[in-house]
Amino acid sequence: MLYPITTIHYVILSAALLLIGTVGFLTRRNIVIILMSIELILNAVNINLVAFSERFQAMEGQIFAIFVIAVAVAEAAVGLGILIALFRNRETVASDEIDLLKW
Amino acid sequence: MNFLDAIWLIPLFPLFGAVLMFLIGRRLDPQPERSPEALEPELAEAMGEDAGQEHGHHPRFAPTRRLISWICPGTVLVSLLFSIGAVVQLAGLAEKAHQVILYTWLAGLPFHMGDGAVGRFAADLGFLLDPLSGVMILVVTFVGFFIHVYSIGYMGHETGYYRFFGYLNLFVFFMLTLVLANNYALLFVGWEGVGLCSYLLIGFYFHRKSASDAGIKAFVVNRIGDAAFILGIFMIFALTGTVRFLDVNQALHGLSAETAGFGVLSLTALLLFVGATGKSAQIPLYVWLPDAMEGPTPVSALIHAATMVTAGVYMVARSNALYSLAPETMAVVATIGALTAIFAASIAFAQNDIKRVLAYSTVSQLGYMFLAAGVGAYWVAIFHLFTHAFFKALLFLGSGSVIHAMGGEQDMRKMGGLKDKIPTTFWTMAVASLAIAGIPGFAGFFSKDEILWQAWSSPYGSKALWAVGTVTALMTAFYMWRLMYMTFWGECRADEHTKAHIHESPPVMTVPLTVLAAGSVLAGWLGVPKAWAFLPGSFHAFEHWLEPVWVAAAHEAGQGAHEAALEWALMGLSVLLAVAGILIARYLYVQRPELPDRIAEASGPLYPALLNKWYVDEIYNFLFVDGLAKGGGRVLGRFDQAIVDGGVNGAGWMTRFASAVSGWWDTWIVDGTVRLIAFAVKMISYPVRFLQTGFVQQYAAVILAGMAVALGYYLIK
Amino acid sequence: MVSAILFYLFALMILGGAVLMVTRRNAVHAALWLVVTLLGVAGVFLLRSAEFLFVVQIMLYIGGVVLLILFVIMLVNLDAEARQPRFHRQWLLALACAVVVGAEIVYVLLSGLEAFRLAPAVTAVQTGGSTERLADVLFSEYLLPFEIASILLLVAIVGSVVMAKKRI
Amino acid sequence: MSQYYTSTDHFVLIPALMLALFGCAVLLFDFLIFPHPKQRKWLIVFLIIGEIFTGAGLWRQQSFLSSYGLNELTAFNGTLTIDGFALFFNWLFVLLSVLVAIVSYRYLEIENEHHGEYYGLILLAQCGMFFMATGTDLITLFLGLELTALSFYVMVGFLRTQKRSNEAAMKYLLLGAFSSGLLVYGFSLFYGLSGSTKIVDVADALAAREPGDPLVVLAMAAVAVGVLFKVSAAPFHMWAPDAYEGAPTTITAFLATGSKAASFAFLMRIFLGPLESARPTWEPLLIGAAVLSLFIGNIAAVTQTNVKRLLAYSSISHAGYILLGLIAGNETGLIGVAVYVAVYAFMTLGAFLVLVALRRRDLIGEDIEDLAGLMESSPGYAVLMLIFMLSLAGIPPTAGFIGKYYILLALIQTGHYTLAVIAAVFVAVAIYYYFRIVRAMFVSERKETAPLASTFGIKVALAVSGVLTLGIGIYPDPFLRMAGFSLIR
Repeated sequence: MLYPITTIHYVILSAALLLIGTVGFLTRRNIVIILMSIELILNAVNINLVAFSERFQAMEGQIFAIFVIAVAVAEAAVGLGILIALFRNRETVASDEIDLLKW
Repeated sequence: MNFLDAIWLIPLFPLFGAVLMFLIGRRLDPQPERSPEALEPELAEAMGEDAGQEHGHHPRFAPTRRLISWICPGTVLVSLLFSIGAVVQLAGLAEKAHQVILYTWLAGLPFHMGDGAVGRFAADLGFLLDPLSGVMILVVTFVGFFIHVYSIGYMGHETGYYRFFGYLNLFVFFMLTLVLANNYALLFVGWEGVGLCSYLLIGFYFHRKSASDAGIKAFVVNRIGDAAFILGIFMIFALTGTVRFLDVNQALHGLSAETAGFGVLSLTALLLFVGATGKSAQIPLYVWLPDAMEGPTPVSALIHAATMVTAGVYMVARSNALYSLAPETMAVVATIGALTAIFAASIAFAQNDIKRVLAYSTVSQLGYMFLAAGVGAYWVAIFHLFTHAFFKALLFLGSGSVIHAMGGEQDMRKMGGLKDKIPTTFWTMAVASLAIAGIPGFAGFFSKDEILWQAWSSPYGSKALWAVGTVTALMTAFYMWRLMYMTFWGECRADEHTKAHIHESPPVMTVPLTVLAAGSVLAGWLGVPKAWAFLPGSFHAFEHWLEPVWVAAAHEAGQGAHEAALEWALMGLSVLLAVAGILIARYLYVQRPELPDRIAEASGPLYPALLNKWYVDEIYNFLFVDGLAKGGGRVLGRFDQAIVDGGVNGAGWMTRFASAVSGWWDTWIVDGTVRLIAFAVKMISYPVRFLQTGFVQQYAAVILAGMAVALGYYLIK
Repeated sequence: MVSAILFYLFALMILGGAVLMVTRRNAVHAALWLVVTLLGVAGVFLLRSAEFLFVVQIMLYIGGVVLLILFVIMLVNLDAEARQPRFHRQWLLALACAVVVGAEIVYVLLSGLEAFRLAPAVTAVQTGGSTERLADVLFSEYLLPFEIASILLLVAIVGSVVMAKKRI
Repeated sequence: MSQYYTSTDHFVLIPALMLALFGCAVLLFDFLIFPHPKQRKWLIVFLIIGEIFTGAGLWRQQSFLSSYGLNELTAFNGTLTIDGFALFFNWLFVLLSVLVAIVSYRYLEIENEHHGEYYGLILLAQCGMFFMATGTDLITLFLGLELTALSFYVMVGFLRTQKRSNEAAMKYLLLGAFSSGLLVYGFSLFYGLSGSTKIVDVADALAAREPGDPLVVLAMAAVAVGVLFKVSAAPFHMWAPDAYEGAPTTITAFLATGSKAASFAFLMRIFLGPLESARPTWEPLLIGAAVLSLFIGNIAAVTQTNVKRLLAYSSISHAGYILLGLIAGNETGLIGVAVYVAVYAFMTLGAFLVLVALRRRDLIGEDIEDLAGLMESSPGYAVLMLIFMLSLAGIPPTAGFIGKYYILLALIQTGHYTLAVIAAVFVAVAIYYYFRIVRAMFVSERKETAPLASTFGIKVALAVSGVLTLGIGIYPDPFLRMAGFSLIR
């Protein structure tokens, strides 16, 4: 079960990371940490992709992973930019304090 | 000129007028700045719909306004002339149906139906002129034209003149589309369009809150019917593979009637009928029509008496092939019709608002039409529709003239003795009242008598239906003449100020009254009873004219055993009852005016029941609203505690919600179904909105929960 | 055997780092634990012979993103923030959702285990290193996504400038 | 090794190239040529020129396809596919971008946020939409989706000094990133199941698996959550009302139409491609989402007072109708989806444009109350808004009816009678809230006397969407033929 290491180990590892990222996203108040949780989720995806890539002995997975990283970087940059704009107007980065829009 | 191929132009003329009004109407009729006093809502309310006509400030209007008075009635007149031309040419054809198909409007892809045949739901932008639609376009354009003319006088001092005529023209356009359509889908276009225009016109006096409420009510109730109607259209398509009237009739022709029980044909017919009850104000969807009388009086005359509300009857007659195959649904139609007739007539007994009496009378007369249709006598239904259009339009216009004379007063208890002051109005209204009461020689007599005879003799009819109809005839005569006696006889009960201003309306209003009065007498002579066989054939023209429209099965119904002696006897009885009704009204309201009050006192709970429209609205209230308001509030409270925040935001909303509930509670004492439905929707709306707390991670949690449910569904499966 | 031990070591880094990141009160600490996780992921990339990705992970992620995050934390950090609750009021509900989905995912993965179980990685005939092959494929077959990614990054730059700059 | 960047590749890529090129050009010209704020509206001219070039590219592709009688033209080793479907949606995007751009300048000036980046982002977002509709490779589709989404995050938050706009952007970004994380997780499983990122290969690999394979289910569920989020179908809709309300109204219009249409194109590329073989598996999921969307969208809209929010809920319910067409899945249904998406775009755009015109200095113009008496003050706008409302409510003879008609017809053809009845019932509910707007315009007293902020651009855009909404309703034939061309074969 634990040895040898096969693709499924990576997939389970990835699922666990996805779960932790999701929990972080869902429970933390600080938006910066929520953004970090998104990074965890995307890293989980990358573990998957790289593991499959190795399994198929093909490069697509790795290439996909590069693009996922690019997307993660872009999202982080824009997200942090919006966060700064938000902080400038609201003086808070707590997720449960931004609820002007509702109902 | 070949008018037959130009029938597609008939609806377009009024559309042209309407578009013109929306485009340049505001320049032709610049809105004058309102004088301060007219801005006072209470004053406007107090002066009623004719506010500002006789008293107070007269806004000065641009001279180009006269152009509107020419254009809009003019377009309807052109349509009228084209209609006459087309119908005359139709009469010369051997095959009494002429279709003009412009292009395919809704293309459908072919698909296999249940029986393996390939259907193709294609609806044309096509028009069909046959005897039935011929009658309808004549009624619509003729009555429509005179009501337009009348409106020139009636709305002369109102602001928003161009809007009014624009809506009115738009309405005529949609109504003509409705009756000229050659398929159900296009009929539905007109069906929705007239609803929209009715809505806009009811709400025309938007400074009255009740008017805009009534508009909403009308629209929502109609929408309930429409949902059924559109499903019915799709059912027809599923059954026959087409929606064109002629093809549908042909396809249904071969089928045998569903006598075994309530099958798919009956369901289809029933769905269509539910649509018709919405538009034609039958039980249980009648509640909107009396409220619709908040609109200007010409609108009540045109839309809520003469044309739009008869669309349901027209549609049922149009679908006669389908109904003939569904005897159970026909029984439903006849029963609902008869019940509506007597029920509405009983309410009309005790109403004191002149327009409300007429409104309930309209509901009642529509019930008659459905009674006729339900017993398979479609031509009689259309005949009554035809005669009713004249005398009911006349009654409304006349009442408008009375209200005009009384400076906006609508309460009959404050009228009286107007006979000599407004003679033209009086005489024309008297003609209409005789007609609706069923006095021989006037139009209403012929059609109503034929309905009663068919109810008795048709294979679908029964003695019970006849009895209900006959009692209703007595009641009709009574309440109509109650109205006449209260309004025109006796002492004038108005205050001095109003009394001084009573005057006859200008000719632009009285001429339409006179023309319609002539119609109310003459229209009936097109369909005299069969017992009057001594008259030449042209007196039986109506039935003969419509004959090509009905498929054979439907037609047989009208040919019930014909015993002249029996027919004479029944006719005599109904005339006797009509005269009795008039005499009772005369006795009670002219000779012994103190009696009605004493009867009201002596009758125990009956009179208040009538006065309050049988407490229908209150019953709706008690059954549903009370329970919902209180129970729902409690459920909501618990919901909020249990779920999500339960916190500050929720509490704030609950307060607003609770106050909203109590606010509605007040208005509901006088309101029924629609508010109930609206309320029910709102009651569900709030919890749904509560889920949206504005808290971003809760949204994410819901997303995840959605995913959990989806995955769980597959894992369990 | 060595690779297995390394795998578990990296897995521990990844999951441990992630759990600590999610639970730390102080955002700076959380960011540092994120670095641990990212390093673990980089190690996994190395294990799976994705050397280029390993470099990208270290340079771009740890060098770029985490730095950016730290900057922002410094910029917006409020002392008050650190004293406030870590989790919001509904965290239990949210956690329940996440746990249910997680359980389902793991169940699904385990029941679909066969689909992924192949022989342990074969060493294929490799012409040149993994990075070289990657470049080869990336700039031929995946040229288009590469170009799209460049536009994506342009949008990200423009977007973050528009959002964060006071006057534009 | 096959040749890369062939002439075919170039030919297929031209529209996207033009969009990217002009997008960058607008960003550059913003400070190089038009430094003065007053001159910024000239950027719209550049945007339109860019769209003309894009359109020319599309036109050449279309005439190429038809002159050789081809169904599709693939490029970049099957990464991009130009077919009727892609062309149909791309034409729609071109039209929508132009209309949104020409109404924006006065609005942005009033909001004090008139920057050149706005127009650049519109073009770049459209570039992303191009790839969403044209891509047939998971990576390309994903990047296109992200490119669109990122541009929209920024545009939603474009009113940087307004709290509501910040908040909307933040929420949209967080949830968008989360959902696309799930989406790409699903994609990674697709890759794991098939060993390829090409949609055809994924489709083959999935078809080879037995129905109900748990891994397929997991991948499908994850992808479905991501995609349904983008099209704002319930229960993944919750970002939509907030983002719509907080965003600048012009961007709300673009988000509700362009982004939604692109997301549906994306959804159809995935669900009619790789997941077509798994139809029995995803059908219940989509039915659930569709019915829930109809319910939540229609019911929650009833008590809204903010028109933008009301339209957001209405757009959720429309997503439900479109999904129903996908569920029916026959030819009628798929044409119906294309028809509905386009028609929905025109009428929703029109409704939002009226709100744009209502935004005046010191007057937000988003409440239903703000529309009171519009018929008295500006009959033209009121009648147009009436047409859009009728169309949204699905009343004939407007375009909205044509869309609903096709969806209902498809449902009945494929025997989904229950769904047809549910759809019909919610049409009846919908009338209630659309008519609250009509009621305010036509049957209430005028409150506001300030003239509308109407510009030439707004008038043109309104005229276009009004003519389309009414024209398609009255004479749908040419439009239907275009939509019929868009079937994925």
